[in-house]
Amino acid sequence: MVTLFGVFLLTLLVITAFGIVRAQHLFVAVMLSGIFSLQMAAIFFILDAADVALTEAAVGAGVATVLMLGALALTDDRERGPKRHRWAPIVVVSLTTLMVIYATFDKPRLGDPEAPVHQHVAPWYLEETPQLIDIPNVVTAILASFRGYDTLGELFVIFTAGIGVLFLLANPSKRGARSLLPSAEAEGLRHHLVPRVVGRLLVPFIVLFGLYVQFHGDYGPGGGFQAGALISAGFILYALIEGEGTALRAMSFRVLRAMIAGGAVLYVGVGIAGMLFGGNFLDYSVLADNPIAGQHLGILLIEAGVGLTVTGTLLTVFHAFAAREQRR
Amino acid sequence: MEFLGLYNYWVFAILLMMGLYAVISRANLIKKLLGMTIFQAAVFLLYISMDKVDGGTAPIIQAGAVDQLYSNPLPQVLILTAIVVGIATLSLGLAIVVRISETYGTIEEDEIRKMDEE
Amino acid sequence: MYFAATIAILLTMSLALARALLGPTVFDRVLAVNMFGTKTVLLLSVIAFLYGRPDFLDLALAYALINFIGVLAVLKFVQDYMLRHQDTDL
Amino acid sequence: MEYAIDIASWLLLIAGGVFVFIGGVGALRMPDFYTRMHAASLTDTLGTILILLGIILQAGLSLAAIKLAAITVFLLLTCPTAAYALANAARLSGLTPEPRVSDAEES
Repeated sequence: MVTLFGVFLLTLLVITAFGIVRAQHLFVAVMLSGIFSLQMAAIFFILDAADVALTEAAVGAGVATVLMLGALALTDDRERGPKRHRWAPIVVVSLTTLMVIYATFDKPRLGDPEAPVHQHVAPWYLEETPQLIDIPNVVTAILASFRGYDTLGELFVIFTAGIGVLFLLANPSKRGARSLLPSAEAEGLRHHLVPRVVGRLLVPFIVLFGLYVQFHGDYGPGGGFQAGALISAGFILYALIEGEGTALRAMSFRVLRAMIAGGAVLYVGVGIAGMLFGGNFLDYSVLADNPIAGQHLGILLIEAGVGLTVTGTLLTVFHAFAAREQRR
Repeated sequence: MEFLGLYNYWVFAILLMMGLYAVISRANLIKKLLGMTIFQAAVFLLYISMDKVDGGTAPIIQAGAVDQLYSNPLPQVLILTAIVVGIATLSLGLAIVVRISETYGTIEEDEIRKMDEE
Repeated sequence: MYFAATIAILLTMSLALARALLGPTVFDRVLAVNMFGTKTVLLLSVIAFLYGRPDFLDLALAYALINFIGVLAVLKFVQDYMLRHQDTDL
Repeated sequence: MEYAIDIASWLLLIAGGVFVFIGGVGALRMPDFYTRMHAASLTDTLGTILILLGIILQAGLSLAAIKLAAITVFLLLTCPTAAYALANAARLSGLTPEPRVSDAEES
């Protein structure tokens, strides 16, 4: 029965994607991609991937829509250009779709316990995590400990993207005459009483929940990536209701840059500390008296580093877009 | 229900190609980026579909549960990080589009190309 | 009985999606996104119980907390848009 | 006692499902944007409370019940706020609450 729910949601997903591709108005396309992200989160949850669903929820609901709208405000919200019917892309895409669907007939069906993907290292991770690391959430164990190198790489991709956005947007634009707009824009939604009251009430709860997700990641769905997205959503809410200036006074660019760099340094530092104590790079077992306590300490520090960098990057990106908007 | 066992993969194929279509056939740069996110989402769906095990549950080990099956944690780890990396790269792409729009005054690919040729 | 509630939620989701695709104004689509968000919170809560893993309610909680940020961003976008192009409609 | 709680929670779940569905139909069928928003946001709130109460009765006294109560409270706060922001945005952009406006411009 739940499988049927999944099938239903997947069908809705295809319809939504069709809507996104067809929409001429980019604002509409962005709204539809919000729905797309909600559906993805529900499908991930139905497919037993709670951690992934939480990530999609935190990123899709809080950050993605806001960033896309920020970019639309800086560019253009309509798709222009002549509507040509180009047949070549449609033919190519249809043929490729058929080929990929033909290829799927060799795949094991959904949920097959005998599928090759379940035979390789996955059972080992599931069996050894209670002995070697002793935390309930196997996803966090793999993310932070078994495959710590991977996560380090991903973290540096995020780091680089944040730096890139700063390079691209932090300097004033060529046409950057100071705007003549009334100050209402700079103040955000200050004069709207209802969002302001509710928002001020909720910001602490969102940040608190983000911290819970950060530090409860060993026991339930959560970890640094989700927590970073949630906490930055909280600060983005603050910036929306109180205006950019107030938000930047609360957490300035300098602090955000320190967070981006500090998270990455913390991650690498934990790895090097492992080497100094006589283990391998990113081997946490040597960090404390017994290997399991060392693993716990290492995972805690690593997740904290991830959380810092992700929060810093997402907030920097948001502020970079918003500040450029005001400069126009 | 046997015939629905591959439905996830068919949806993956269709989404993948819809994303590709938006990237190759639309001239608008933001639309291309949206197509890229659809493409990405299709890949996420492929990975997460592979982690499901019949009768299993999410890989967070329950205290006291004996012989409980768990879904495969490895694809989840890969996709979890990929989602956040996806939003980071998307924002980088948007930043580039913003700069293009400021320099050329448009975000339509063919108009930009025309300006470059002049 | 969870199934009945889930089916109602799923049907409502498809209705909201229809509204999002039909429009006609852009705000209808924002409304649909918001409806869809609330329905997702409900769906995630019900399915967490259906699966017998109520510790996964964190997800529904996350959506309940941050789903309205998108709509606030829309309000700010429209506000700035109207200041900038006072003559044109969105 | 067990049965009473079960029956109460099933009734709440079904009633919630019905309200949610009615809200969906209203959002699809009403003639213009403001009436659609009215239909969606009101029934949303009631249906949400009913469904979540139904699940709380099933959960009993546990951490899950507290989380569900938190979800209910937060939804009660955020749903009307979102509705306010949306109506405000529509009003700002010049959409007036007359039945004819909605089909005036296809965007």
